[in-house]
Amino acid sequence: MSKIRRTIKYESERDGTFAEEIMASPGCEDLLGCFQCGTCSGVCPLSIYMDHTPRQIIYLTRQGFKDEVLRSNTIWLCASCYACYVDCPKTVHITDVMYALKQRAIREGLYPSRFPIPVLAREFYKMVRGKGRLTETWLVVRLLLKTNIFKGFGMWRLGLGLLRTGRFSLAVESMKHPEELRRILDASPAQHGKKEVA
Amino acid sequence: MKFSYFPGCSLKGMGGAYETSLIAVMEALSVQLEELDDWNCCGATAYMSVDESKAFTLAARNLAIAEKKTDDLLAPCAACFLVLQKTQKYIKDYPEVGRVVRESLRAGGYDYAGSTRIRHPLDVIVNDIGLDTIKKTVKHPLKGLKIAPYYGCQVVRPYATFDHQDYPVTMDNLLKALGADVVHYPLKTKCCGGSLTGTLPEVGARLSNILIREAKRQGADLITTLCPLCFFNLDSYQDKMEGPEKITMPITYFTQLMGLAFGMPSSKLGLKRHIIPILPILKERQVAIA
Amino acid sequence: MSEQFEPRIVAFFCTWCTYTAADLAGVSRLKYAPNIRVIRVMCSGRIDPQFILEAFAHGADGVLIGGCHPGDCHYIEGNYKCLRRAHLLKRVVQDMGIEKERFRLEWISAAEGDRVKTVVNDMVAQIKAIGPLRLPSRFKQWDAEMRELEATVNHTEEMTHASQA
Amino acid sequence: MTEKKEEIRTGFYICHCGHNIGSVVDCPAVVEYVKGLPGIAVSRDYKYMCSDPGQELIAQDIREQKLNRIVVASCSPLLHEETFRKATSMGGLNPFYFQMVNIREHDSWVHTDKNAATEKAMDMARAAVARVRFHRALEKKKAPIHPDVLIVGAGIAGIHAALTLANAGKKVYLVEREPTIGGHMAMFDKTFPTLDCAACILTPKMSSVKNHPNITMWTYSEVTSVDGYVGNFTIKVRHKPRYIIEDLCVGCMACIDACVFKQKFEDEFNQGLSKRKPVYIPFPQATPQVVVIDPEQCLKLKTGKCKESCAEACDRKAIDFNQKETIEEIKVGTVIISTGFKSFDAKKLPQYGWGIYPNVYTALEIERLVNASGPTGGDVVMRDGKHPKRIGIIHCVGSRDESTNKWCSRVCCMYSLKLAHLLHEHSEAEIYNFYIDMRTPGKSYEEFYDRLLKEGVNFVRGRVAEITDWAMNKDEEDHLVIRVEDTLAGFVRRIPVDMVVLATGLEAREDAQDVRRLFNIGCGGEGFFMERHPKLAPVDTFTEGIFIAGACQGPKDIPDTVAQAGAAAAQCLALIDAGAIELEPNTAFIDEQSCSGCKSCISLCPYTAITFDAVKKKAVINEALCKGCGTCVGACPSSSIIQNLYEDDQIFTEIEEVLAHV
Amino acid sequence: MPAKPKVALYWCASCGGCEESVVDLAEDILFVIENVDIVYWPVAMDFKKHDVVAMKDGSISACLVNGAIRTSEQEEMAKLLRQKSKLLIAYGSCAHTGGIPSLSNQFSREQILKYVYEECPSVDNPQKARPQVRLVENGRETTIPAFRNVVRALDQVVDVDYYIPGCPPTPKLLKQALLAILSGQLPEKGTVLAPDVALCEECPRKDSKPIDLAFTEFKRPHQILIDPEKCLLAQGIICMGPATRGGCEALCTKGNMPCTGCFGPTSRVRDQGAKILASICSNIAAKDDEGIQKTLEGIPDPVGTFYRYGLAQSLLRRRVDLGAEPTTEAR
Repeated sequence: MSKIRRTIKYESERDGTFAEEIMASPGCEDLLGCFQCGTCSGVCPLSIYMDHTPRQIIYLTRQGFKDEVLRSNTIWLCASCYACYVDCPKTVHITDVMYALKQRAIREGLYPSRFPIPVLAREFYKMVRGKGRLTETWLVVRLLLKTNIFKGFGMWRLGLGLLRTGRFSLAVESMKHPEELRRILDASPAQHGKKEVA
Repeated sequence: MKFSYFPGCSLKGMGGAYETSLIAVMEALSVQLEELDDWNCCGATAYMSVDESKAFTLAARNLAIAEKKTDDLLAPCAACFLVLQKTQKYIKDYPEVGRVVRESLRAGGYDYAGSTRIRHPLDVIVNDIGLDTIKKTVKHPLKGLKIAPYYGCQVVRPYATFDHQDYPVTMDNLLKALGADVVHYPLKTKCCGGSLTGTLPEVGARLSNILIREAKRQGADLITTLCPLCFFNLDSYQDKMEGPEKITMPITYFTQLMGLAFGMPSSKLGLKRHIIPILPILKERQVAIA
Repeated sequence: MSEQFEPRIVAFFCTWCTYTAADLAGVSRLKYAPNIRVIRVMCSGRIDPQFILEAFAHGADGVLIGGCHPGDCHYIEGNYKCLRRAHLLKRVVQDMGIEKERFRLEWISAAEGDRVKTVVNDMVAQIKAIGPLRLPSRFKQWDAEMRELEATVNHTEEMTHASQA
Repeated sequence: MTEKKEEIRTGFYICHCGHNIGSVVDCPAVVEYVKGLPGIAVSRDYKYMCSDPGQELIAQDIREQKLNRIVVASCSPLLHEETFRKATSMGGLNPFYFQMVNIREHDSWVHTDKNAATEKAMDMARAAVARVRFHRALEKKKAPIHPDVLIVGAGIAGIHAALTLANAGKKVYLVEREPTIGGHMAMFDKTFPTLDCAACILTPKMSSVKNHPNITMWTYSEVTSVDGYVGNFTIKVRHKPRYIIEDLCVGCMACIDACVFKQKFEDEFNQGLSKRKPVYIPFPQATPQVVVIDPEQCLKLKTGKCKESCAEACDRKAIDFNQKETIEEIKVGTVIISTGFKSFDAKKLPQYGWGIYPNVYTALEIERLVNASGPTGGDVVMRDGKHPKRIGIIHCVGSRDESTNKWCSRVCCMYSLKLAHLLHEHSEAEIYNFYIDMRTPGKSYEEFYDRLLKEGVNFVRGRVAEITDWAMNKDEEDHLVIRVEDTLAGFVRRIPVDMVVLATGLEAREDAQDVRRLFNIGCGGEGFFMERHPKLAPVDTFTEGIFIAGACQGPKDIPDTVAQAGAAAAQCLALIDAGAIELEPNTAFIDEQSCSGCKSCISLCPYTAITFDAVKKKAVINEALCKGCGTCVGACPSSSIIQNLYEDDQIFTEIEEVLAHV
Repeated sequence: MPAKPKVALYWCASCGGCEESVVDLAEDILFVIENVDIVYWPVAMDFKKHDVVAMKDGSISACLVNGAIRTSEQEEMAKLLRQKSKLLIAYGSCAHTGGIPSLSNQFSREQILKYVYEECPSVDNPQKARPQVRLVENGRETTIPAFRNVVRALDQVVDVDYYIPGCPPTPKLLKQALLAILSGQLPEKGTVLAPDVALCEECPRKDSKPIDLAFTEFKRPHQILIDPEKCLLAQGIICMGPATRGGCEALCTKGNMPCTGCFGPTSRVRDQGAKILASICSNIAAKDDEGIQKTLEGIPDPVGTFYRYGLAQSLLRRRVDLGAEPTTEAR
């Protein structure tokens, strides 16, 4: 039998400005309109894996339970399929809220470090910054190096299949002038004045 | 008809068959595609997870290049299509986003007014070129081939307006025009797992598997897609499929099927670049292959 | 100027649609910028182009006309007459050096309380961005040149007749 | 233009409206400010100016302080202008020496910055004080009220209003577009919460309408034009040909039996769940009991070739294939519009599968399906011929949704409970209700919910994500699967069912905009007709003499509809019995001396109130026809037209003064 | 026999037509000379400013000033004549409402000087010399009047008693005005001495004007062959008649040309241009933006058309984004 846990929440555990901060991100302004119908969770293909359903995440955000929200696996399981976004009867752009929460979690260093999804996001981010384009194969390799997802992942078989069909190329894709892109990206202010992650 | 063409990283990588077949089909329909000069990655879903203003700036650089050429911009990859549209919309709707993006672009000597029209080839083929022209171009109708039309998520929603977001029919109509049988496919806009197949395969691959299993249940011979990531997910993880009986389900791009129906040689359509081979089912259904 | 520029906007609203919409905005407790002064007319067709020029000449930084949507006029077609005048008046006003943002015609139905808020806030923001018009002070500034004469030529007291403006 | 210059003595009153104004606008400061304006004799604030003592204050000041102009700064003139004009005349002054300043709706309620709001109040007060100097004494005109009433739409609202008026001895024209009166209520099976049968309570009223000597009932007819104004409307009504001579037909239905067609056309009354012939009676108790022929379907009318067995079968020779539409003109003094609602089109939400999966039904379809006189005689048998063992009822379909309709349709919770009960009663199936919030505010409504809970109906709190036929396991094979987050449990559920019922919401009819234009009334953003005031004038419109009742004003259930119909009838009666109505004197007139006869104004008047006097060569305004829009005034190139209450000088002064900042 | 009333005439920024119009009195000029003493009329008689300065204040019974006020000299003379005259009368459109010269209120002083002294195709001025208000050369000082930023109507500079409108006023109006002055039967101060009804009243084409104009296009007089009988507006030609004070006896429309508005508005109107705009636009047939815009393309220059004689007295007076440059400093 698992340990009995005390679940009461005190007002002091709430972050009074959290909802407002999230709502400041583009697309998130209707957050407070949510009337908890659960459509988002119902249409979400991944809600069945989430520790909090999307509806609960919206509610917890609104109530300022920042820690619960940012430590939740929900935001990292969101695959950006936008099903909740289009079906929400109150035009809460849930996908955008998830993005805002992901950014916030990365900034606060709250994501699980060996959890591969945020790592992928960061590796992707760095690769594009460097070359201007993405080479999928190298992204996978980097991802493998950073996490320990070898086990239970028959990557070698897939790799062979891709090689056979001529889709596994180790040539690095790049723009002609990635330095120009870097210049533009550097001109763009890092979010909320925080240091750039990459 | 002429378009600026934004291939995106996937079509230059694992989605090569999509690019090959798209270019071949568009040529057959006398649509000129001109690849955007020194384009960069759209940022996909990953960039937005890290920094949203840089993500918008990244995508907007492509839009700015396209705007100078004044042609509409064709983006075949679902993720690119969505990200470019989203970027354009948010630059317009959120003045602060627009200001930051424009300011950053200026560092590269770009100016972006926001007028680029971003189109998906499916929309262009069905709504601009029209099914009548398609029907006329068909040489070998795909008779007897039962197809599950799979749209995935990011082409039909949330910003595209050319079809219903939960119940699209554009590709159904196109496939019918090619002579194929379209099966009832209630999962046509469900998520394939996206990048989760790579990061959390037990979660991501399961979604792809559900899609394949249901297509089989509905009697489909193959699934057709319009997104390189969907294609990859559906095609690559079938050996991981759980369940009592082993199912294999060939996956194609819709442009490959168009090419087949137009009588193009399989070499021009990248038909060999599938993990689940596609030729056997075509032979079985007696689809003529040039 | 130490104080922030607060535009003065004169609005002419028709009773049936836009004035009612502004009432609805009130009943709904929507909050918008306090810079407008509404003058009620029965129909946007009553709005004489002179009113707009008069408002500018007396210090308005912007003039807003609100009427019923095309086809919805309580008096059948008054709003079309307003629209036709507004088209040419816009040109006149711009030819006379008044920025186009300062003169705006909006169709706002009685149900669109939120639109009153959006339009007013938007207009206030736009005019804040281009700055004050304040014609009376410009008139004064122009007429200051007539004082040059007083400074250079001898004259008696009763000779000075103030100009009209 | 006044002959002798009178001394202006203005009284200014500012209302605190409790805290509504007073908490944002500094009323005492405005009072002090106004004291310094020219012509002010009295400047006061008061807690509630519209109260009796507030009004008396004005009247008393006029008498004692010899005031000759009054300005009140309070709420919207659309609310209380009449009140204060009355107070002005109570004091012995012409009521039009009054001007109102709207510092509530246009100021205290919409601004938060107290200084800015107070400054705005001062500006507007200054403008009104200056404007009122130019006011003149005016007389209100009276328009007589024609005693006949037109009622458009004969659902329960129109029927109830018609009977109320007719019983009061007034002549009523009741116009209905469909071949029968009765509206939606006639389609319902039972009514909540009492579960009495809709037909049992409606049909007696329908036959009373038919037989009432004071009611002219025109079915299959539509209003095509409306002219005139309160008290004096001229209405044109188009009678569509039913190809039956109504006076001869007795409803024996011999013609229907004789028609060469098999039943093959969709029966609208049964929501397409059954078929009918081209010649038909909508339902057994249809009123009038007269058949109608659909010209789009009838072989004779479409092709001219038919053996006309129907005409042969009619021994009263009531069938007339040569009937043409006719237009009838009537005069009425007042109008009630009761055109009802439209059910949300479930096709717009393909994720709920209506039109895709045969066993998905709308609520209205179920009303017919469970109805003893419906297509199956009340047997709950599905389109695939099976009887359902498990049924899901989805609430809020096309309601409370920004992408379809934002509003709550008010009746769906209750009718869903009713249908849950009826379906269970008829089929013994297990019932699931999926709801977002359960809304049962009405007499005995909550008790009905309680009853259903105890009857064992499953209630799942969650808005259904989709209804689909893909199966995850054996249980789900060959079923419809409802996917929903059970928000109370906090996880997603998949529930296989046999039948789905969509509780579609209520929306405005497609042609509401046309009707609105026809009668010159307003529609809210949702498309329902707009009442003059949401609380104080719920059945009035912005056009005098035209009233609204029932679901055309917004979603409502039968009790509320009937109550509103009674209210609208009472409003008509009040006007008719008063015999005449006072009109706002804001008409325009031409200053004959100044008019050059340029004719610019003549065609601008939509009411043809302006004509050209060929002898004097000047334009003339017929004040009886003028409605006071002022368009001609705005357009007169030599400013020779004057509009009462909106004179050039009054408006110019207002403009100058709102801008004359301190 | 009492002394004859003294009359003065003066000419400011105008074309000279008003002066001509006095001569147009023809034989009636004799009546004038018989009944009044002309004490100052620079165009016809040799008086100088110092002669006027020497007169007693208020000693001139009536002074007719024509022309708008553009220069410091005109300003000075207006003030001087005001001081010396019992009645100051604005004579003609320019003095009355600013006239044609006030159309230049659409341009800045610098734009005008630059054009006139540098850019005008007929000018040869390689040094780009400009007139100087004050020039000292060889110890001698020369001054010329300062060129103001704004063109003004007479009453925007000095108090005016009466107005005689027109470009130029008709002899009939002048004669009526003189008779009124001589007889002392004058209306309220500030009155325009012409009928207060718009021109259509006396236009011979009035009867041919249709009740429903429904404009679909506008044309300029040179673009069509004008029907000499029919109302000009009915032919799509902008005629200012409906918004212009009558009294000219419809000279232009009788001459097959549209009224251009020289008599100014009627007394109840504050802005003549706005009112003709209101009247004409209201009668456009189109209801949609595009159609309305297309119809209005026929009015390429609304300011020049509607304010041809009255920009100085219009509500906006002058292009509002123009500043005020110093005018008396040497450049």
